[in-house]
Amino acid sequence: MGHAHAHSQAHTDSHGHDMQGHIVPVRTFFKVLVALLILTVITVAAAQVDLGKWNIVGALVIASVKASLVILVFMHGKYENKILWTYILLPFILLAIMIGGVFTDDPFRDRISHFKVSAE
Amino acid sequence: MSTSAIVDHNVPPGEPPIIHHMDSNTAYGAAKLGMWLFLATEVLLFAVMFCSFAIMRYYHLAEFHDASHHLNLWAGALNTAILLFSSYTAAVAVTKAQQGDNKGVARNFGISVFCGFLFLMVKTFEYTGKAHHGMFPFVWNSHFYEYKNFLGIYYCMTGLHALHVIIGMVVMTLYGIRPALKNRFSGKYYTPVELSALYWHLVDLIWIYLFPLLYLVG
Amino acid sequence: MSAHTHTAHGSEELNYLNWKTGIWSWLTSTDHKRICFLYLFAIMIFFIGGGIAALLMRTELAFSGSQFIKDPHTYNVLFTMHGVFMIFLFVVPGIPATLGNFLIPLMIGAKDVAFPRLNLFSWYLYVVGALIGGYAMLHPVDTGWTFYAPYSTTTDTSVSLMVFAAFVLGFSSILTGLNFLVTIHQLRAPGMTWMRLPVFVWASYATAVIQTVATPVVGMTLLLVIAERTFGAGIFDPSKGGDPVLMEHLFWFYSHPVVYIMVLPAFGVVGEIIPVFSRKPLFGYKMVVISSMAIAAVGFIVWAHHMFVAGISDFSAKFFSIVTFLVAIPTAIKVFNWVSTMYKGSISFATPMLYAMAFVFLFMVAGTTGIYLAMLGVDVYYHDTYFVVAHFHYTIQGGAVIGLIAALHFWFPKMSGKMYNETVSKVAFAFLFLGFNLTFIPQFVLGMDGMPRRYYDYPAQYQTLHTISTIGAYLNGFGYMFALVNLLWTAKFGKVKAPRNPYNSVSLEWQTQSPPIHENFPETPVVDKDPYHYGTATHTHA
Amino acid sequence: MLGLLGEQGSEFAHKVDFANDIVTIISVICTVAIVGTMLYFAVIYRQRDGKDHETPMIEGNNTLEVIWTVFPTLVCIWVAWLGYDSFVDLRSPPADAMEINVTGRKWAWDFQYKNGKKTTSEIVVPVDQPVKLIMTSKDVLHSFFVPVMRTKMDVIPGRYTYEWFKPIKTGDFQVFCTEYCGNEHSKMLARLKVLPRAEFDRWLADDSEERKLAALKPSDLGKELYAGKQCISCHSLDGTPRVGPTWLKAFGREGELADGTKYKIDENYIRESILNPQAKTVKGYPAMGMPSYQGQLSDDEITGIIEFIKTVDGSQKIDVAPEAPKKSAAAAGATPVERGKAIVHDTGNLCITCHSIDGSKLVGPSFKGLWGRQEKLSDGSTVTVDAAYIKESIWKPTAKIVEGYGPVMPAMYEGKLTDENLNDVIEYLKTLQ
Ligand code: HEA
Ligand code: HEA
Ligand code: CUA
Ligand SMILES: [Cu+2]
Repeated sequence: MGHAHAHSQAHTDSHGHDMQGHIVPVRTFFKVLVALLILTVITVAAAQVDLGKWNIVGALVIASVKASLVILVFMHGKYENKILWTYILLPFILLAIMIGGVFTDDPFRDRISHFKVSAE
Repeated sequence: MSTSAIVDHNVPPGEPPIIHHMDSNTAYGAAKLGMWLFLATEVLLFAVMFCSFAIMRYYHLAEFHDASHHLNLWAGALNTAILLFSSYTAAVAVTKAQQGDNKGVARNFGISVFCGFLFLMVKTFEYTGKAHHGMFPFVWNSHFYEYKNFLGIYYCMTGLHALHVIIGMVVMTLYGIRPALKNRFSGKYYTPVELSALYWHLVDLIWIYLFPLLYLVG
Repeated sequence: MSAHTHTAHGSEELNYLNWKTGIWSWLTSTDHKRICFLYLFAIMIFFIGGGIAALLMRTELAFSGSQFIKDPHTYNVLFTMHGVFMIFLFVVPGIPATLGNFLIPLMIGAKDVAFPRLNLFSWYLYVVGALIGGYAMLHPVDTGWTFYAPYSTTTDTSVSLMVFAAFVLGFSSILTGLNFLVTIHQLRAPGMTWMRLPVFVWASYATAVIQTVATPVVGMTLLLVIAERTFGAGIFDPSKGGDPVLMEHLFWFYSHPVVYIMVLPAFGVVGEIIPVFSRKPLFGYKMVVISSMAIAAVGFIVWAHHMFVAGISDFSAKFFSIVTFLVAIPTAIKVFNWVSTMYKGSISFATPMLYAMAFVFLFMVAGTTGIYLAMLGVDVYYHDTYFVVAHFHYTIQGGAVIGLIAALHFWFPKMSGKMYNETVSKVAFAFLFLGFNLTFIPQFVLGMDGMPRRYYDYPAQYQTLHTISTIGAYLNGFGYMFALVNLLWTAKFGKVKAPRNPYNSVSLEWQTQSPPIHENFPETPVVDKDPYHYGTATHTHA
Repeated sequence: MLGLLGEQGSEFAHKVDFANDIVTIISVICTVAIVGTMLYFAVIYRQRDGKDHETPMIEGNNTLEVIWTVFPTLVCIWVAWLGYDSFVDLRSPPADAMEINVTGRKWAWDFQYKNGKKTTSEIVVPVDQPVKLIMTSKDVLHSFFVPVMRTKMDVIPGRYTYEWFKPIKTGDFQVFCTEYCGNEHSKMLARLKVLPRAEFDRWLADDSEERKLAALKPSDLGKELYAGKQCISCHSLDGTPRVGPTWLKAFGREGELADGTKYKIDENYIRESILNPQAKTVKGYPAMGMPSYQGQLSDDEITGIIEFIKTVDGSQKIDVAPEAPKKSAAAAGATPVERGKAIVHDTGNLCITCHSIDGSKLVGPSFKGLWGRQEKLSDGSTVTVDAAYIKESIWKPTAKIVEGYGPVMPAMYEGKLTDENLNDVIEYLKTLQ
């Protein structure tokens, strides 16, 4: 069996049969860069105003928008298939599970509650 | 066949290497899936930090708030801009590779690596500043004792991130710039460029969250 | 099953074992089958090491009062070493890195895993991790395998080195899992659709997902323990404003899923063995597959059932108790389907089948005692008693290790090209099975009597049961030794050549020669049938 | 039923045992049924002649799959409920439970009763009396396990956890430490003695040496700290609101925090409020009002304060002990400005707890630029800040309230500061422009 003999694998999950991934024009990247920088300015500005706990919510929302832009455009996420997306999203889902799970604990810790008695 | 290498790069420039157990399309898909899986593990590495940050912030809200004001906001913002820009050039490098423009790959990755240097310089400047004020591991000044929880997690997070910056720079140099200088890439073969860029974007992605959490809202 | 499995043009004699020789050809081999042996060799060292530690512990515990170990610290070191060796160095790489490596490419009709060099690199990482861990044992760690803070952040033993070793081992595990995922996605032979994958491959897939995404969590957590120790990061140590319970959360976020890393491949092994020796298709193939994925998924949301009395909120305890029961359901589905596979079969009792049937019994005990522990009010009593110890030895040993031994016997002809002696292996099985139950059934009773774990010494009232347990442990150890020596001896000196397909199995790995050639199949096989196409009568439904 | 867990010592033990019995029965039935079926198949479908016989091509059965998905689900729901229900009992101490403080340390258990009596490695309780253990640790994790009572809870440094039980029989029972804690983990045992009521009372009142050895009882220690650590300046004992909420009947009080969430005052809440006051702010009180006592109070002292708060029912009266003006403050510095500065910044005087010197708004108006400022008062009038105004504000803090602030400044400076001191303060304030 020589090298030249390339085996075609029947059920590969890579997209299509040409190596050509999607070519994104540089212009698109540039637009995204500008958007990212503007969003950065907005985050910094928003943080100067005291909005209580909305500060962190806002900051995280903006950060997530930025992250989505990076994944979708810079990282070519827009052009990827379902399987790849499963593994793109999985860590974020697990992060949410982790924080969610830990937060079933700490904020509800022993307020040395008497829930039977106080329910009466 | 008994002496075959697994990945044989002995091919005309621009052609994909010969891999003894799969064809080049499969290899491309495999490499990309593998890289994304690896990125998933990296995200989960940082997930622990984010989770700890959330809990520590929950317990030490006021302290986090005050302490984050001791960070240099402008250094952080500057670094954000640097990383975003370097991420942009890394993305451009992929397009250049796809178009067979090896010089473009080297140039754009070069800029990314340079930005990595800048980033690290700014970080070093921040760290030494902190150390000077006794807000640094091993040289704690008791005056900042109440900020220890914030600073502890700050150093863990940014330190780990800086390590990733360094790895990313090495990867881009070895697997992007060096082969590009030898005209290795073409529309048919640019896997290493894409993978290195993916890694670098991840470094950027993490920072996108670190910056507001650490410098802005605390 | 496959249309293209004629013998290669060369001689039958050439196979992956002999096509290159010399120790160096092994240490630099990227052949997945050889890497299987590298792993087998390495993990067995730690199995024996951990086993010896266990026997020393059991000897000390045989009677109340201090026996031959004079100070408790030594005992604490022993169970830490036992736990760390057995978990991180033996059973986690256990089935996945050995049989997973050997079988996945063979079963899906590929020449190798997707990234062969990465595969070898994983093994070297393992070795580095093992060496660091071994080195750490020079100033031995006494934290238990769970490394709970603040004990682990304050004890003056070499915890930092040890957890760093675990971190490196974790990376090895991650890379193995990643490799398998890509392999299964990309390298299936023509016609090998997802629903034609053998259940072992499915189980390995589920395992690999857990390995890839859960392991980084413990890796980072352990790095934070180092950070806490070296510069007082103040995250886990309460005296610095940290939260020790957070450390437990993060630890179990990995360490619960890790128990499915151990046992899922064993499930897969049982799912392979029972159809072959019953001459029947695997009952409810699809449900078995779905249940593997379901176990992996649900496994991620139940971690705090290890912490019911750790000072977590009552709300949290209730939540995690309820979700824990969800894992019992897919597991039950598996058990029922295995047993149903035997219905109207034509059953023969080769050694692997005996192990598989023993597995069903042992895992029933293991799983149902897991249910005790998932029940809130009951776990408050059982937590950190010998009941838990017995539970997890039934799951890990009765499940994962028995699965590994079963698999080693089952695929032994393929791996070594020789047939082992049935009588000897059945005697070994008897020792193993009886010894195992004799060791750990008394420990359930001890747990019910309230005997706490990690105790160097105990009140005299517990003595009888401990003595029985110790006797059992020796029998058990003897059984392992017998079984392993039998296989090792056969591999080296055995005379009986194994045929290509000794069990008349239809799955792909048996269709190539025994042992397989370097790149598995002379030509890429084309698959056109289900993996369990047994059953000679007409196609019917029960 | 089956008596698997041995003697039952507490009221809820039978409930735990019942859950344990049921799951045992289910487990045994399931295991016997499944393994039995397997062995049955193995026997009747075995190859008798060592040859494969014909087998049907059965690939599955949907009805069966449904049955064996639903059946375990139902069983699980039932046992989950049993576990849940018994746990609720285990976590619901009645209000009249007798409280005992438990401290774990390497490698012994210390117990302290309400009256100050201390014991080590032996805990004595009266029969038929619910007992609530309020537990913490001095070093690493431990866990307090009383098998006969069926209860167990980890003991964590820096926090309180609790467990409770109601003994139903007298006797002498084993206590284990069940969280690994180092070398002597297996020797970290204690005895639990359950005595008849009368005998217990006698034991508790016993004034033998232990009692004398024991220092103050915790609530007395707390009372001393109340005055000594300046809690008094912000928290009243008689219900009047000061800078902080009153301690009158505070323990167990519920209410709303500034961010709208609910709070209930318990041990951990108090501990947190002392060590990390900014974490939670009661609605209507200043957010940055209280300085942290982190590092200033030991665990025992915090426990003392908690115990003291539990006792505050209006009968206590502690007056601000008229202290002689602090020497340090009075003598430091040659010039009036320096002396004034020393007084203002003396932590004992607490001025800067509520008044900033950099213009930021704390509980009270900032000192920066105070002198000569026009202040709008809450009654709508305006005043110019001069010496008389400042003096009045210090002697009678609530006489005039600047708009936007609360009447919260304690009248605690009478007798503490002299007129001369005040003049120095005024000189200093003048410099803060
Ligand atoms: C391979 C390893 C493995 C496996 C598979 C399991 C499986 C399970 N484990 Fe176990 N467990 C461990 C390894 C494992 N465990 C280890 C190592 C520890 C201790 C770690 C330490 O502290 O050091 C531990 C500890 C542990 C605890 C914590 C105890 C404590 O410390 O207090 C709990 C609590 O819920 C638990 C529960 C379960 C459950 C519900 C399952 C389920 O997955 C079981 C499901 C299976 C079945 C139920 C059988 C089949 C079902 C049927 C046939 C249906 C009919 C039956 C019923 C409806 C009941 N385990
Ligand atoms: C894979 C996991 C695994 C395995 C296989 C075992 C196997 C055994 N364990 Fe395990 N055990 C753990 C995982 C495991 N254990 C863990 C995680 C803990 C918790 C640690 C902690 O608390 O931190 C624990 C704790 C633990 C305790 C509790 C200690 C305590 O709490 O104080 C005990 C006590 O009896 C015990 C006993 C045994 C025994 C007798 C065996 C025996 O079955 C071992 C038998 C095996 C051998 C004796 C090897 C013999 C083989 C040979 C000699 C082969 C020779 C062959 C050639 C030369 C080819 N173990
Ligand atoms: Cu204290 Cu174990
Ligand atoms: Cu678990």
